[in-house]
Amino acid sequence: MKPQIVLYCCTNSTTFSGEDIEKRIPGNLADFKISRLPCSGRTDTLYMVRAIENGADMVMVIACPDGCCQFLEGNRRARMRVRYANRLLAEAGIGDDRIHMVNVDPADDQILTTALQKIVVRALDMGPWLTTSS
Amino acid sequence: MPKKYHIKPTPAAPRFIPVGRSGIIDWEEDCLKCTTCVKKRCLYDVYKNRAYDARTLVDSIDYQCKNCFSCIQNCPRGVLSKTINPEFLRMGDAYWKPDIIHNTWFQAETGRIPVSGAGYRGPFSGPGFDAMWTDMSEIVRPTRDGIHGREYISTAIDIGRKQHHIEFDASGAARIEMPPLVEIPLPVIFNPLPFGNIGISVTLSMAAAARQIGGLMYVTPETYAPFLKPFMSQLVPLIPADMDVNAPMLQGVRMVELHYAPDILAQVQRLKSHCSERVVSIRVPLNPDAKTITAALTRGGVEVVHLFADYRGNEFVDGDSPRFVKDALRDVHTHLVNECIRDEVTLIVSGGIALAEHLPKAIICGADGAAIDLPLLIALECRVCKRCVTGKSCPVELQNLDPAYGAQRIVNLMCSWWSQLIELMGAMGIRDVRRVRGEAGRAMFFEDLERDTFGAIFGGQSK
Amino acid sequence: MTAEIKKTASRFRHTIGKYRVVRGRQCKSCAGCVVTCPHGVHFKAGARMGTPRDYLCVGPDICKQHGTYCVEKCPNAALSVAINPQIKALGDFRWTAELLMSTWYQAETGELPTVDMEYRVGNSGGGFDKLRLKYPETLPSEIAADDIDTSIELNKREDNAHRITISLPLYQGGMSFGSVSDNTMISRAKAAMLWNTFGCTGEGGYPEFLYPFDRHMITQVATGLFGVKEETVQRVRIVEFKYAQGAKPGLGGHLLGDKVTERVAKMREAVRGSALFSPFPFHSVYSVEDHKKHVDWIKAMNPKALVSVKVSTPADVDMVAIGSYYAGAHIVHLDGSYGGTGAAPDIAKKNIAMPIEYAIPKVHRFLVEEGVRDRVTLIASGGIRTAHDILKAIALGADGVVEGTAGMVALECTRCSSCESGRGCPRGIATTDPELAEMMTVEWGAQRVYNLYASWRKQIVAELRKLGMRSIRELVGRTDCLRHLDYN
Amino acid sequence: MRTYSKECSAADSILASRRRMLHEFPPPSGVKVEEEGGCGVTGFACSIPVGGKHIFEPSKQMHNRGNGKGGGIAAVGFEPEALGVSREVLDTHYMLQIALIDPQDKSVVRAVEEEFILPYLDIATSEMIPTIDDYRDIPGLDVQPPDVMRYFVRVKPGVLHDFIASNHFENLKPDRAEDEFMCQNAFKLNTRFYSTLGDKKAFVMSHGKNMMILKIVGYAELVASYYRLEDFKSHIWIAHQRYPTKGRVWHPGGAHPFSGMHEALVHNGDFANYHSVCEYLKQRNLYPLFHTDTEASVLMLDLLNRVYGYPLEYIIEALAPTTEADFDKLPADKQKVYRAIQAAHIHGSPDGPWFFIIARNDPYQNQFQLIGITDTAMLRPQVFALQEGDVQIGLVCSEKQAIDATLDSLAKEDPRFCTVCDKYWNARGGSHTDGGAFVFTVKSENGAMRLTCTDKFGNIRTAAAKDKLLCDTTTAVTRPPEESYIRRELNRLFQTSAVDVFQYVATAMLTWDYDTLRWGCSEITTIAARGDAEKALAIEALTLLNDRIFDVGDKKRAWVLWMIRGALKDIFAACPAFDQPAGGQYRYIDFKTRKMLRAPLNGEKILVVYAREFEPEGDDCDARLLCDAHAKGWKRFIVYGYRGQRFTGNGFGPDTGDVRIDVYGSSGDYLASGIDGMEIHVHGNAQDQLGQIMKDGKLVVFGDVGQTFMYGAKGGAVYIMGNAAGRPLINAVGRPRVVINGTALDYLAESFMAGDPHAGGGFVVLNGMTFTDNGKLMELSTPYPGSNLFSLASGGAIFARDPHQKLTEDQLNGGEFAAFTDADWNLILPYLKENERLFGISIERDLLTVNGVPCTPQEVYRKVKAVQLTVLTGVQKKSDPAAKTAADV
Repeated sequence: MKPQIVLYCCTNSTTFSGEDIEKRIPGNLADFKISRLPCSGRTDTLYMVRAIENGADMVMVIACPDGCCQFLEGNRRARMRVRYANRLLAEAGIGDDRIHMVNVDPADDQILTTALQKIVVRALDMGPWLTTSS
Repeated sequence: MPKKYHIKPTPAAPRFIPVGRSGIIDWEEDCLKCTTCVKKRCLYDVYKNRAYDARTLVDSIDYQCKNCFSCIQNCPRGVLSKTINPEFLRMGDAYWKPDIIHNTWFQAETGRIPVSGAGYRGPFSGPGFDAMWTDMSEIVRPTRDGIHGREYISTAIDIGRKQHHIEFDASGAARIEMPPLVEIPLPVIFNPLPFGNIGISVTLSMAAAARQIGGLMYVTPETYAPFLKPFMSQLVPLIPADMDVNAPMLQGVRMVELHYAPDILAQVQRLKSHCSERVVSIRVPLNPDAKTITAALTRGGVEVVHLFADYRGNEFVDGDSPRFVKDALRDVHTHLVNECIRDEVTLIVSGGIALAEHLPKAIICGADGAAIDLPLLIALECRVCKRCVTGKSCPVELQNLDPAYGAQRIVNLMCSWWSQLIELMGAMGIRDVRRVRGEAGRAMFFEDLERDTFGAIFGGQSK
Repeated sequence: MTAEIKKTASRFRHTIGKYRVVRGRQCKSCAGCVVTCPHGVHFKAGARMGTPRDYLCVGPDICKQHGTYCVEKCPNAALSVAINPQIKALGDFRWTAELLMSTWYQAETGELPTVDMEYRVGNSGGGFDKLRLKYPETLPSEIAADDIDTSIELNKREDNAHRITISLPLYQGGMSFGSVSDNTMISRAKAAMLWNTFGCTGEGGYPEFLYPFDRHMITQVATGLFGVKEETVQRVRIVEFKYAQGAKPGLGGHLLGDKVTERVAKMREAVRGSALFSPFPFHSVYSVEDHKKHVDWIKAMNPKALVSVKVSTPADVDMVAIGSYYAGAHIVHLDGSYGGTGAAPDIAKKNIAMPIEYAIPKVHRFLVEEGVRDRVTLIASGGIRTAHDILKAIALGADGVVEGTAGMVALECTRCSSCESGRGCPRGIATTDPELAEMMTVEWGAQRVYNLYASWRKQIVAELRKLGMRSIRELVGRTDCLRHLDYN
Repeated sequence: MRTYSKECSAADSILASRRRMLHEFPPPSGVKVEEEGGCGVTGFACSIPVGGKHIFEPSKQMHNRGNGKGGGIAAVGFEPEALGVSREVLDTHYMLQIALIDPQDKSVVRAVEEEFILPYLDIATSEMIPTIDDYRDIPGLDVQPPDVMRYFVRVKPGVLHDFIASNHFENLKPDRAEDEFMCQNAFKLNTRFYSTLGDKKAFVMSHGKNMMILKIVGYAELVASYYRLEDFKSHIWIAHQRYPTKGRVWHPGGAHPFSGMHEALVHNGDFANYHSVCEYLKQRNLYPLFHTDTEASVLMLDLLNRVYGYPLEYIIEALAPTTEADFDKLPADKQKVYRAIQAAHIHGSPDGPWFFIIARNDPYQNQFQLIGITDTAMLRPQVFALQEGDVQIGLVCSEKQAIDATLDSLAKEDPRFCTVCDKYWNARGGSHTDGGAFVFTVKSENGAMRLTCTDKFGNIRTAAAKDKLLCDTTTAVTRPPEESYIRRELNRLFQTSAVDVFQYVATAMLTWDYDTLRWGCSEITTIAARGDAEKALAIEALTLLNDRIFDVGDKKRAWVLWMIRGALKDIFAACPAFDQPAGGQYRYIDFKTRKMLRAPLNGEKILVVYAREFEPEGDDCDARLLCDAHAKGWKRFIVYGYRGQRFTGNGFGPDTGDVRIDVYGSSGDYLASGIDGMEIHVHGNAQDQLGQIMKDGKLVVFGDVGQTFMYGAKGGAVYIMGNAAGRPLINAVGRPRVVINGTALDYLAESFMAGDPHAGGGFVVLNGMTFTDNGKLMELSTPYPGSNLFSLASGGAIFARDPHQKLTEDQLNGGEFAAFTDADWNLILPYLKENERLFGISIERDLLTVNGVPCTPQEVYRKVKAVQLTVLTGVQKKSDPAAKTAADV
């Protein structure tokens, strides 16, 4: 069973596709589900938690660099919500590191690849949070 | 003569939350918790009804929002913002645009004509079918009032060979037996799908819908299976020319279609001698040779020629400037008229027919009827993501479709197309769709209008 | 209300602007930005700073030039400015976000926006959006703004009917009772009266609240003949036959049963709750000789009335126009296929009949060739959005235009196009829901429309001066005052 | 498999020869844009040849259907003497008439003759058609008509032989081949001298045998004046007033009629599919050169008739296919043939409004024919009429007043013609009943020319008057033997009531001869002159005699009406004008004295208006005079002598409950439109657009009504003695309450929105009855023959007298049958009672009696009520992105 990873991705930050992930993370180590958002600020704490609740092992929010959000503070808010969601998960005993966030930089493509690699490694590390997961 | 034709729509709500145009962003942290929250006052209750579908990762608010900006503008702290939903923009491709997909979903769900206020919102003109307008009648002759059956407008066509004229004997009876005709009440045939034909439910949905609207559906040997037996009179087997005449898929059908091949007339002869009451059609690719091929086939006695373009409506030609189906088709039609044989053969066209208006436009350009494919798939909630082409899972799980539900969605779409066909014909003042065929006098083409108007004023060639 | 421009702010808390200004938590309410910004974006609300009026923001580029960039000057780095992402969701090809916002601005202030926004053309890629005014190569001699005449004559037949001159080269399109709120109707009528031009009842009858505006109302006779009585035809100075409308050329319409409220039913002399239909054609007019008879009928009821024939733009629109002239019409009103305010099938709006930009010169040319151009008033509508559209329409050959959607936008319509979904217009314009209709007062609405017309008139005057013309009448058919971006 | 090559039929060889011809004379490339316009058409066929002056008056009547920019006439069936040829030449030679557009350019004649006549044709005789000297002497003629050369010709035998040989016409009879030669020669001539030249010089007006066409830029009747046809006699005349939408016209090439082979066709309408009809023709090597749909029509007709050899019935079917319920009612074998015709010819059949009048010579059957064909939706107005007798005449026109004008004109010259026809009717387009077409055939029977009328299917239509006594009106009125008795009775009954006078005369009618009736009428006129009371009573009695249908014995009803109407006219005309001494309640006014109009004085009450000389519309029309009179205080009006004047009762404004207008003669369109309270009685048939937007009041029509009667009406009580044409009560709202005793053509109460009849809404009672010639009521074969009843209606109800359950669900579209309740009966009963009072149609004896057996209302009447279509109520699901809404915001 491969880790299930949900990516909430601000369209303005990057426009990568499923195929793109294959290239960045060779080996088909995890299943990715991508949800594109008009802004990372659209991510709601509840939805991140719901994603976990519905079987995702990891969630990652991909946002614009600091100061580059078209809604000016969407990425800042997203980071707050990620922190809060992790806290909720921790309280539920699922751990406080299942939701990641990365501010990608169009000038530095490596940041995203690194972040993706990191989350896959972390997912494999932690294993599924649902022990009865099918 | 058919009874007054009618298609009955029944609302069929989508199984999956459709991808919406809007993207609402809500900074709840700043909320003042006003007693009269703008969200509660939403005219369309989108906040009340919003739901998140974890399976598709879509929030229904994006689909329900009507873009009135009231909440955005009235929230005291401005915690709400909105922009375009990127998922929406990513749907489809350069031809099958998100708006087309959206429009088709609405029709498949409701069976109704899309209606909106505040004028037209689109570009001035565009490529393909968007470079023509249909005509209307006023004052010098009346429009015809066909909508909701107020006045009967016939949308039926005859498929088959037509007589130039009939020889009558002294008693007034025809001297010879007439060639067979297949009459369909709506000038639409369901074409094999270019992709997305996953599992039998899609095929069954189409076949059941074809039966409900009294239409026809092509079936290939690959998709034919015994479960289609109850639908034989709806089926048009699309077969290799040398197929065994006793093959089960040919039994009980009213029409068959063969892929064009140089020796095709002999094969047609073989099929006709086996069953002369069955109409035989030839599927010919639209390309610069199509007009001479069609003329030759017509002279050879062929009953129906199906001219097909690719699914974006382009003819099959090497090089980077293929003609669009409307232009290639007009060329074939005009050639046959000049050869004095147009009325003898039935022309079906397919490729790029995406919206209801494309149907009358294709008919004006010279087709008797059209075959459609992708709109049927989109009616079944397809998002034209083409994941199935590479064997990936379908986001709307077409493999699990209930055929009865699928059929209703397609019937709804056809109902809406039928109504829209009648609207356009009514505006033209024409009461029989067969009289729309080739009626280029009741259409306006962008190039002509531009040349006659701005060309005349500003001179020279446009840049 | 007097006939003057008054600033009339949005009814909504936040006006949507081109830029988005955000005040961060770092703000210490020092109010330095209030001084810095010359456009009034920042203001103090009590002890604290108010949410920025960012629709007034002219953007970083201009401010940086003038040294009035609040972001740079904020001691606490609490401010940020960027292009407003919301406007991506606003507008469309014909009415771009900038066009909507600049029209709102004009309705609010009676002036052109100070913000760098497109206020002349949309982004449809053809027609008016590809046309530009062309000025004489030698500078025309200076004409004082006061000497410029923007009025047009509506009766050129020199018959026994009324002589009517309107002060602007425009009057208003019909919007029916029951399709827009009473306040919307009155607001528009009032603005029309103040500008000495005309409003129109639409086809839904002649409500009593419009009686005070009789001298400035056109009453419409449409295919449904709803609410049309001798008494209403005799009440007005102009009667308009609506043969077709651009939004749905050649199609009729129907008012759903549940929209037929007690009041609507009374006005249309129908019964509450039963659906109402307009046929596609006038069933009494199947030919041009029937049409003449039809015009004669109006004259039989009201011999002094001007008869306007509103038609759509079929391929033979020139024949339709000349036929209307010979039938006795004073005004031929061409309604192009891209306009309209009412609910209409998308397929009709997009596909049936030709855009007005083609129809005007076609008809104008034909009337000139027939030698009757100066005996009939040619009015164009269907996609007239801006003062520049008016000028272009006239240069193409119209005498004047009819305005519909722009006036709605002045009332803060966002063109969300779901005019009657659910309870009706969320902006309180095209609705009969009493609560929604309450969103707008007549005073406010009339002033907004008045302001927009005022701004348009100023632009028309300014452009005529640049063209060296003293009267808008000089511009009619002057295609040499236009250039097209696609042609050399 | 059928292959393309098949046995070569005559049709195929003709079409093939055309192809070769086109090679030599290529038609102009590209399909030109059609020239548009409207018009009025009229025509008549007569068993005796009559002069061209009789097409003059009806043409003039239709001035307001044309604009003087194109007019034409055609005539078929001449007397050889008038043309200076022998009978043999007239019958066997082609009358080739060539228009020379510029009469000054004499070189054209020579060129035409040298190129197209002398080499191929033997000329029996030729002449320039005589004209008056200077066209400017004719008022209204602004453009000089063309000179027309007429040649009586045959194809030279050698030329014909070669033509047959080179075109493989062996399977064609030689005279058919000769026809084809003439056709091709005309096409070539027109191509050469008309359509391909820079300036148009000449064209063939017509070339059939014993028929001709003449056309000009101007009103049609001026053709007769200019070419001096007033006394030129012919069996069939047709005329066309053109209303080209475009104003500037300098030659009559585009005017009607257009010529086929031996036929001339005029057309009122405008094809919606002109381009594809042209493509259809093009595939048969036929090319219109004048760019009108009329020319396309006649090419189509000639193709189906002469090339394909179809019988007339099939030609009509190919042009106007039978559809909907009408198709289902055809016999099975006919359905099979029609189905085949439709499949083959649908692309050539015109859509949109059209109405053809065709005059043709059929030399192969030695007959002349006048044919009227209407489109399947009857979008153009049309009236047919027939008069039997010693001389017979069949007429077909756009408007009834053109028929009246023709008869008036004929009767003035020849007393055998009566000004009233025996029968008037409309055709029902594309129907199974008459096929939407009627044919008047003039043919020699036992040495005398007789006229017969048949419908599309060949069924003969006669007027029962056929066997009735003839009337000679040229003799002086003589006193009947029972003079004193009658005089006494009349004087006695004038002391009681008008109804008594009416009943006496109506009963006596059975025994009176024409002469006695004439005397009786003059007697009544004399009594009327005694005083206002007698005058009122006489008018009422004569009006009843005019309105009611009763047995007139062995006399012709038409002559009886002529006499009664004459008496009424005399009484009206005897009322004092304003410049005459005061005298009682009545005042007379006409066009000449219209300026003397003043307010009523000294008990003056009734204004008698002679409408004849008034304009049909505009500032000088009688309708305007009525408004002025009303403004001055007049309330009661009698208007007579109508010849189609429009807008009667319009413009009075609201609240006219105290006004009454009685209308006599051929009243016009829009009568009673918009009335709000007044009462109008129309004593005769009425025209189109009656009661449009009528708000309140009462309208009674003692006859039929035309198209779109009560369109958009809001209320009022209306009684129609006869039939309504198409689309009665479309879009009516409010509370109109209507009794139609006959039926309607189609689309009755389309989009009817008149609420709940039991809560103040409206309804229509459709009785489906007709009067026999002897005044008895008879059920029609169905109360409603149309395919569309109550389409998309959302309110109101129809109460149809349908004891045999002839109406079917199929006819309803938006309506449903509902139980006819006692409440329904109580609702309509007062209206039926008034109906009985007005028309003498008894509820008990006529309406509630079926096959002689008294029935209950429930057994006789059926109710159709609106059904709420869910798609129209607006009840929608929440998620709908948009909902269809107001007709117009």
